[in-house]
Amino acid sequence: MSDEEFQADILSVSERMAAEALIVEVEGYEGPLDLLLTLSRTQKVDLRQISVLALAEQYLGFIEKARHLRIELAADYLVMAAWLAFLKSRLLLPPDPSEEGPSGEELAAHLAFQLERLQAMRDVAAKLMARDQKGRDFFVRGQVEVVERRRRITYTATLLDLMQGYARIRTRDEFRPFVMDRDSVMTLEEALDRMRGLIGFAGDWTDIMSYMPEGWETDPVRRRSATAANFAASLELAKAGAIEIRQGETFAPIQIRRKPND
Amino acid sequence: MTDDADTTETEIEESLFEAPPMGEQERMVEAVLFASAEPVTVAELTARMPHGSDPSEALVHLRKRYEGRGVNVVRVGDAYAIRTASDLGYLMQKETVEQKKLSRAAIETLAIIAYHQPVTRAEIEEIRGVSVSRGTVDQLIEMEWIRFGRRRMSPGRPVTFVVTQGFLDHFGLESARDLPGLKELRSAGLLESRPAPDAGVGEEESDDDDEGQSELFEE
Amino acid sequence: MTDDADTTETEIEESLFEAPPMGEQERMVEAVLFASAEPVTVAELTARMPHGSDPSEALVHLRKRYEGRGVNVVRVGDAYAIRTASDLGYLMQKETVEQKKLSRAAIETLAIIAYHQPVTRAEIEEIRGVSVSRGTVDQLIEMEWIRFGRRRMSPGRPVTFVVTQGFLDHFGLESARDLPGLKELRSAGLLESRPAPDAGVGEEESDDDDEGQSELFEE
Repeated sequence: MSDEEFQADILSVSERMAAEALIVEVEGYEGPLDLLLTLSRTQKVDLRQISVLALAEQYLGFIEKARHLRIELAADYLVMAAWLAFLKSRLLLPPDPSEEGPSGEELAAHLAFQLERLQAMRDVAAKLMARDQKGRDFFVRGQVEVVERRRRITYTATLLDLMQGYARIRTRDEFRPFVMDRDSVMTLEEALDRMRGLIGFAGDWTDIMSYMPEGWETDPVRRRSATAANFAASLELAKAGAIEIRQGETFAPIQIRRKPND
Repeated sequence: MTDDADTTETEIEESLFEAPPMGEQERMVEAVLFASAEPVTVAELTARMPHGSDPSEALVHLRKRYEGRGVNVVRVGDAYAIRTASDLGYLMQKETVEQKKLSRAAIETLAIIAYHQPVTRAEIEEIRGVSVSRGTVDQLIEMEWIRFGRRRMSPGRPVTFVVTQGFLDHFGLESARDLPGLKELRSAGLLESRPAPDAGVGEEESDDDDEGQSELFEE
Repeated sequence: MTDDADTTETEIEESLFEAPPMGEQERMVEAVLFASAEPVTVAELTARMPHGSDPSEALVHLRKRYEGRGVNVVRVGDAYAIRTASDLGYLMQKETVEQKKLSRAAIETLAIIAYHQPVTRAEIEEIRGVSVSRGTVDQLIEMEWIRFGRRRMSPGRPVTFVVTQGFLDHFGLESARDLPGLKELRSAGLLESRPAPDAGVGEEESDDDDEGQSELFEE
């Protein structure tokens, strides 16, 4: 890895600017796959010829830099890093015949496929939006014909009306039609769902705070709710035997990891 | 669609000063009259069309073109509009239909029937917590969104209600089973509230039973 | 231009029993399509026109007649509509509808639904690598560009999403088969649901019914 310069204790102005650029970039990505796709472009080859090994190293280098710069990365970025480190070792080490599961090549091929597919969907999305659009490039009849001859009343309702009507009854008085005020609340269920998904990837002890969903760490209300929910979810998962929890001392970071299988 | 793809530099330059050919002007008038919500005056056409255009002449051509067609270019005061040929007015009966939003009571009744069919009137009232007026059910039957199902084999043999094919067509559903359950409504952001304290019930309708919507009311 | 202005008494009498001449049918289709802002299905045309009419054939003539004109007859799914020629859009500033700005997430989600339909929420998330935010799906449903499709016959029977006729209409597509680049994507294998080699997180329901974007829309 060629990032010795970031190890330096004193950062030069240009390095600080680079660091800031990095922060902006991390925030600009829609998750690790998006970041990987961007990194893959620096290889300047067709996505079909991409070197997944090189890509894994690029990604790990990127994460490493971010760590050095003390940028707080969302959990899914760290999860991806752990997985890519694992993939890298699989790709580099000679295959162990006793080992279960798919080969490094298979995993790499699937990652390449995911990247190619995501890129393809972005391309067609752009093509779609570039098409002529109704109300912008072509137009409908402005004067819909009204003939006052036979007037019949029909009643209509949309699927949304129907579903909301049903929800209104089933949730009785509690129901309020689509409001945003629970936006900043993370429920235990949501936290559990999230953590169950992520914990499978996390290799080693990770700070529970790194499981904060993206965008939630800045707003104090959201941060508080997510922290509480994540903590409660960790307890649940520990109770279920899925993870282990530790804390060095009072007020030290709470760390969790997946319970080793054996 | 673009006809004149390879106009030369000079032609483009000229077109800045010359009016487009009459055939093009006619197309422009046609499109504007079609898309406009109100009859359009010649002055307005002139303002909208490229400099040097002659909408009056284009209108003469266009009116001629639509003579005897299913729609005609007609003069309304000092403006122009495209209108259905008067002899075809009878085809427009469907366009005179007036649409009204279904009442809340009717929507709720319909929703209960869709989610719980076959369901009796008493059951609908139990779920809604209020009585169902005769008019509401009649209205839904008249709209052909619900119909009578099989009679329930319980005392009094009450009739049940089910939704119709017309209902499915209207709401773009393949079957009533494709209606999303509460959980899915919530995750799609269509409702926000928690289930009421008494409602562990609300979630059960990710039905694995293949017949009927739910067994809730089966005896 | 008028073809059959002076039909005789006897001809009118006959027309009570026979379908009207094709020229007349074309006029009728023309009038109905002009009168409606929404696409009209062939079935609806048949229902509105005199018994024995063949709107499909009349449509062939009508489409030809409007080729290259200021307004065109376009196909939208199994329906037809008249729309202004898109090269004349610049004349229509007054009619231009303010387009809701869609987020990148919404645009990508829409594209994934269009190209992979019927597709579940989990599959969309798998492709994008991030979860689909609340509100994104909601917004697309509200715009009437997507709707619920058939439930997937896999564990949990998740709901699927498909695009609507309104989507096709908005983007000037005859059918979902005409999506730009669809063929290339399919031959590159990018529309297959390919399970991850490990039973990794969230991948499991790339179920085996590999219908994908091929046998859709035959409703």
